Amino acid sequence: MTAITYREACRQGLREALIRDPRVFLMGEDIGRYGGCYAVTKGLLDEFGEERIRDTPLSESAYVGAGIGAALAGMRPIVEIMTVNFSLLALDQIVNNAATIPHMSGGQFAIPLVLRIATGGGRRVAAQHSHSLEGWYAHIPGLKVLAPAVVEDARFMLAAALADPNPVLIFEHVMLYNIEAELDPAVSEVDIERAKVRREGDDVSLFGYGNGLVKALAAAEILAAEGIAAEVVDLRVLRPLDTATILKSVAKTRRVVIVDEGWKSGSLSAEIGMRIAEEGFFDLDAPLRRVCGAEVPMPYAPHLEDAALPQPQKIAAAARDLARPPKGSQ
Amino acid sequence: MTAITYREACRQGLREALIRDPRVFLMGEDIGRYGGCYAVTKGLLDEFGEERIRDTPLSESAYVGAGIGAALAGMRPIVEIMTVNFSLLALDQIVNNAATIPHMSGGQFAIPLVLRIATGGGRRVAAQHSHSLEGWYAHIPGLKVLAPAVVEDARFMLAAALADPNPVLIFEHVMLYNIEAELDPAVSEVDIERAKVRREGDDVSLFGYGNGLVKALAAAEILAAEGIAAEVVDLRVLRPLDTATILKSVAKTRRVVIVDEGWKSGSLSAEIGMRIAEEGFFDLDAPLRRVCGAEVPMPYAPHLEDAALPQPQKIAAAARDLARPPKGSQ
Amino acid sequence: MNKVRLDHAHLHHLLRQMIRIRQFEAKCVELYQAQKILGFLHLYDGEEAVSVGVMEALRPEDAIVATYREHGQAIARGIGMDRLMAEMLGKLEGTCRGRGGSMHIFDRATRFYGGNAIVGGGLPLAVGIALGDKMQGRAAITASFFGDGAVEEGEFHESMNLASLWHLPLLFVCENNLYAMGMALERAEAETELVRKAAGYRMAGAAVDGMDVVAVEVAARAAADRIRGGEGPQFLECRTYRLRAHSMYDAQLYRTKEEVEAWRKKGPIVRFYGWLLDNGLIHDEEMRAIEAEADAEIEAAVAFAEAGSLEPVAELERFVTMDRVPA
Amino acid sequence: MNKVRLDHAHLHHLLRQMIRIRQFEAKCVELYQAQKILGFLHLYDGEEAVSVGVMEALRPEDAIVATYREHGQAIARGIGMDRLMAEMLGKLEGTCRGRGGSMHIFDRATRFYGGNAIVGGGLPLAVGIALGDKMQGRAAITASFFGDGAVEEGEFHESMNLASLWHLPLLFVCENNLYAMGMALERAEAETELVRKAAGYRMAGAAVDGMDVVAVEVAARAAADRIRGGEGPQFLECRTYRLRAHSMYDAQLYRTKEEVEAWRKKGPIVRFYGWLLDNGLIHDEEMRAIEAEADAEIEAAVAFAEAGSLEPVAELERFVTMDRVPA
Ligand SMILES: Cc1ncc(C[n+]2csc(CCOP(=O)(O)OP(=O)(O)O)c2C)c(N)n1
Ligand SMILES: Cc1ncc(C[n+]2csc(CCOP(=O)(O)OP(=O)(O)O)c2C)c(N)n1
Ligand SMILES: [Mg+2]
Ligand SMILES: [Mg+2]
Repeated sequence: MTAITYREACRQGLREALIRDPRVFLMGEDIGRYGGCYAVTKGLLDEFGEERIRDTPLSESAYVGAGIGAALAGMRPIVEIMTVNFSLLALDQIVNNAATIPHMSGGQFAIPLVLRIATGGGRRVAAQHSHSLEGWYAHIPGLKVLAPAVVEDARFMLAAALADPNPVLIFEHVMLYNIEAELDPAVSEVDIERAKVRREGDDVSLFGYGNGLVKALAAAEILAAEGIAAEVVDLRVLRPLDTATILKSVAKTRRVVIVDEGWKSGSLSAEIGMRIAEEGFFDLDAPLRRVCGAEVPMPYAPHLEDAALPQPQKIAAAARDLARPPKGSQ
Repeated sequence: MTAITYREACRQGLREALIRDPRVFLMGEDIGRYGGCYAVTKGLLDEFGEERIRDTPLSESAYVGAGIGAALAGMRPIVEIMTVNFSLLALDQIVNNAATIPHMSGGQFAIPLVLRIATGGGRRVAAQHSHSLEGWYAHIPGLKVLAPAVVEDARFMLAAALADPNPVLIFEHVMLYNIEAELDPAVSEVDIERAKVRREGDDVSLFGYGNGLVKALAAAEILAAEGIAAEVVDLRVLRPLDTATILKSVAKTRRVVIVDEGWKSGSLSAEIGMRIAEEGFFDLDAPLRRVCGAEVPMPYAPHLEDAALPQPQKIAAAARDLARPPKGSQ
Repeated sequence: MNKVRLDHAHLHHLLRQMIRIRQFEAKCVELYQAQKILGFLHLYDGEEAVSVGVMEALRPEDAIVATYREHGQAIARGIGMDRLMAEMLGKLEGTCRGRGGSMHIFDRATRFYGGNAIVGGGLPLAVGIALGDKMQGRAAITASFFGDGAVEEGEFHESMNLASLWHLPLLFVCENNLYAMGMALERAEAETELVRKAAGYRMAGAAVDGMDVVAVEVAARAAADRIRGGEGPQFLECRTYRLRAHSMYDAQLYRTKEEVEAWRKKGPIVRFYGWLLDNGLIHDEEMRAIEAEADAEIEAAVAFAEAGSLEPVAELERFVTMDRVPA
Repeated sequence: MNKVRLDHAHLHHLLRQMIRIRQFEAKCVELYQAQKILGFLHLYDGEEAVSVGVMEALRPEDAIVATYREHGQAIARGIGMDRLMAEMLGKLEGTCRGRGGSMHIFDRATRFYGGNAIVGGGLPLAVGIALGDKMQGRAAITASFFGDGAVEEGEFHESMNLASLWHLPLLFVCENNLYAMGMALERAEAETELVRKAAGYRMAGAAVDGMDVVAVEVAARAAADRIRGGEGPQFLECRTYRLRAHSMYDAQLYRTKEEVEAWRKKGPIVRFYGWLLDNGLIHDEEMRAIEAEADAEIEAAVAFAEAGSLEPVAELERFVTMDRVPA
């Protein structure tokens, strides 16, 4: 086993896809000559040439729409939107075309398109560059939404996404590109249907995805030191949500903390919580809790950005409250 | 008291605003010569002239951004986006500029902008013209989001929105324009802070907004005939949510049905439910329930569109289940 | 070179196509008034020469991206009236199982990629289809229809640039009918000679009298030939006029009756028919026969549609996500 | 007419402004390496003549909409280096309480409406500010800065049209530095002569050597005069070059060292200084003095910034919504 970075895992996935299927091509801003704004696509231009590694103008709507069109015409485009912040400019194409055409055409057309989108805060790049809008996309019927948080998923989710006949959005959290981990050589694929328990525990369930998952795991370490066994569930697939795995963990621990880097109100955490309140209500021993992004445009100053994002200590504190309610509370 | 339509109430609000404050002007597609695509602005061009009733090109991003700029320059623009479906094209301006500039400039600038946006399904106009995306906007810090469901709010929310120094989005549901009601001449303003109980009841709380509120009221009638007293709460202000009023009703009825025409997963209904699960958990006697839009691009065929939207019978059924649980359940 | 045949059969074919569209839509108005067609209904009355002329330049392997005012585009492309009418009536037998309605006609067999109800929203799709075809070595071209209003949208700009930059086999067909809903072109565009827009992208452009079906066909064939000859995308402005309301809800406060009447006299059918008559290329009875044939076709289509079924509600969520890519 | 004064004081002023910007940024690089400045840092090295020249044409009542590469724009506009540096360091004493950082400089006193990090995102704002000023009868004009990359975005197209259509007092300042990150202009734009874009909107346009500060000032004054004279918006393409990496993360794989070196020789400061020397308009010691003055100013700014405080975390949510519109 050799350790590779999340970035390298993404790149390997892309290379493999390009080698395997001549219909696959990459399109996006600065993915070619520049080498990718997070260096994920570095080297691919040299290997595969300009036809298949297409640098685009700064025209998010047009090139995302072009990806949809190319998928309609039989290609298997992998379109990179540099960051989720700029995806707002392409939202009409994603919501009104990619997500509707298969259904509204009565099933005549599929759109086998993969969109890779960097997301998340933490890089000190302030209010217009730090959005976590995965939850928004997870609201749209017709899309599938993935959030690889571990190197294995970064490596293998792409192939599963390409095999899927639907538009699949893969959100790569910018703080994860440098993480390193071993890849089990025995594993050569992952599913894109199920959430995954990343750590077992009986006392409280921590749900998270992307960088939130990493923080939840750190919180579980803190809690373990205090004798609280947290179960950590990686949501991974944000649409469609794997409610069964969520409910199973709830039934086991009866206490829930949901971690979401997005702005709290209306974030994906709300949907997770609501599903539990609808379908797992009688399993609960305590109110639901969540640790989310503060509801502010992200400030540049590091101490403020840190305060605006969920942190392991905050997650651990919320879990601790549930697992060991302070005396006098119910 | 004389009955007026919701449309006329909106128009009266606009006229009053234009008369009261010379800084107010209207901008949007077809609001002038055409008379407004839902005839809301009809007659205003003749009365106020082209300077103040500005027809715009089909350039949603530019004219919404121009509204933000004009607000920065001291005007009080009321910008109409013809429908929420087209607002996707302006989302970058709304999310990255209107919602961020006051905070990110350290409070140097306010953006006293009102955006009027028609929303909702029910008009047989299919997948690209039937979105209910109010919940999305309610996710964005820096915005205020209103949803007038009754003629009184249609008439008076605008003035309150204009008095607010922040970008305020007013979502007018397309199925409401023709509803008619009396306007109490004693009322000359409404607040834009609090949800409102539209019907009192002890057995179950129905939460809704926009056309969902109208349907919840219809459901309450059905339930009343069966001896179930539903309390109907008009959420009205979707951001910031009035949690206190919501929790008060929950404490009273201990049973909750949330109505939302948006696609269920990740809709505003999830946030309402989650807040109850967080803060009103011990008040609940039953799992939370919601009746939402089906998770499909809206079909044209009327029977399918009707099936895709919440209907009073479905709402009543959900409430009935909670108020009178079938034997054998908990 | 892909010349226009001015023989009798072809001229009659052009006339027939325009009449089929016109009469199909006249029937749609009736059905709308009878509340059998619901929602939005955007009529093409006055603009028939554009679709009919352009489609003559296209081949079966070519692709079309249409607008919400696309009955004409669909009929001229050869989609059967029966399935079209069933779609208008929301029937399972329609092109899209009744899910799309008037604004969203899709047809795989003729590479008709919709019916798009977002102004300008089809343009990026067209760029992608052209790109996909090109990358796969297909000889096909893509024709993207859009209105003068779409030119105001950012997506027009981005798509023009991308198509030109990448030298895509794409025909931009601007249906300039002088209005976008109630917005007159000169109130919406700083540059009202839309054909001049092409220069900003180093794209070749031409403007044609969109009320003259032969002129449109000639211009479209010339443009298509250039594309097929490897000269890159072409912009074709078709100058036309919408003789009816924007949709069924429009009180037309923004233009005078006189203006409309003046244009009606220049309508593509009346004009072409007059020209054919003047040149002894048609007889009154032939015209009568064409109309009768169209009526019969439409009656049959209505009967087919009326006899159609409704998609079961249980299938509401089918195809929200697909199980496979249709072959 | 708003002539350029070519007197000694003015020429020295232009040089001083460019040097202030250059040295301020050199210090920023140091602070970045010391991890006192974080996030993105986009340097203006090579482009100083653009902001310096354009700002000379503006008056205090005019408005500016800037980009994320806006240190030069901010300094040339007259925002104090102390508050700028404090902002770069994330301090409460910064222009935006340390919330904006390098990419989001705002300053009410000088009508500096940000620092916008969405490419093209400032253009619609600028349209609105110009509109608002015009509606209120102010004599002000708005200058909107943007890069060659922004021209590719739909928002450019929509904003150009709106400004021209409504005849707004708006100066479009295109900083064409030939690259958008790693994307060379000719790989991104079908029409690389960006000044020609203006014609598509019937807008007057001019291109100027953006490495020549006097030429920029002359062109900007001419454009500003035309706007003030009621001739409507103007497009000014300033041809320049970014001598450094796009941001601090850029390995510059997309261009050669030779290309950069060749441009460095044409840099706006070296060139202007050379010209001043050749014409006996400056002495070496004067130059030395200007540099020393700038260094002193920058040292003071750094000291101010370092001594600054952090915004209390308790104030994190302050101004997410405003209590009132600042007067
Ligand atoms: C993005 C967007 N904005 C607004 C609308 C509402 N709308 C529907 S059709 C139309 C006019 C379009 O005009 P044009 O492109 O000239 O086409 P025409 O209707 O004249 O054929 C408008 C504004 C829309 N569908 N999409
Ligand atoms: C809408 C959008 N897309 C992509 C980016 C990422 N990005 C930041 S700067 C930049 C290059 C912009 O180039 P240009 O407009 O020429 O300005 P320059 O950096 O050369 O000054 C890109 C692609 C962004 N900030 N916004
Ligand atoms: Mg038109
Ligand atoms: Mg550039």
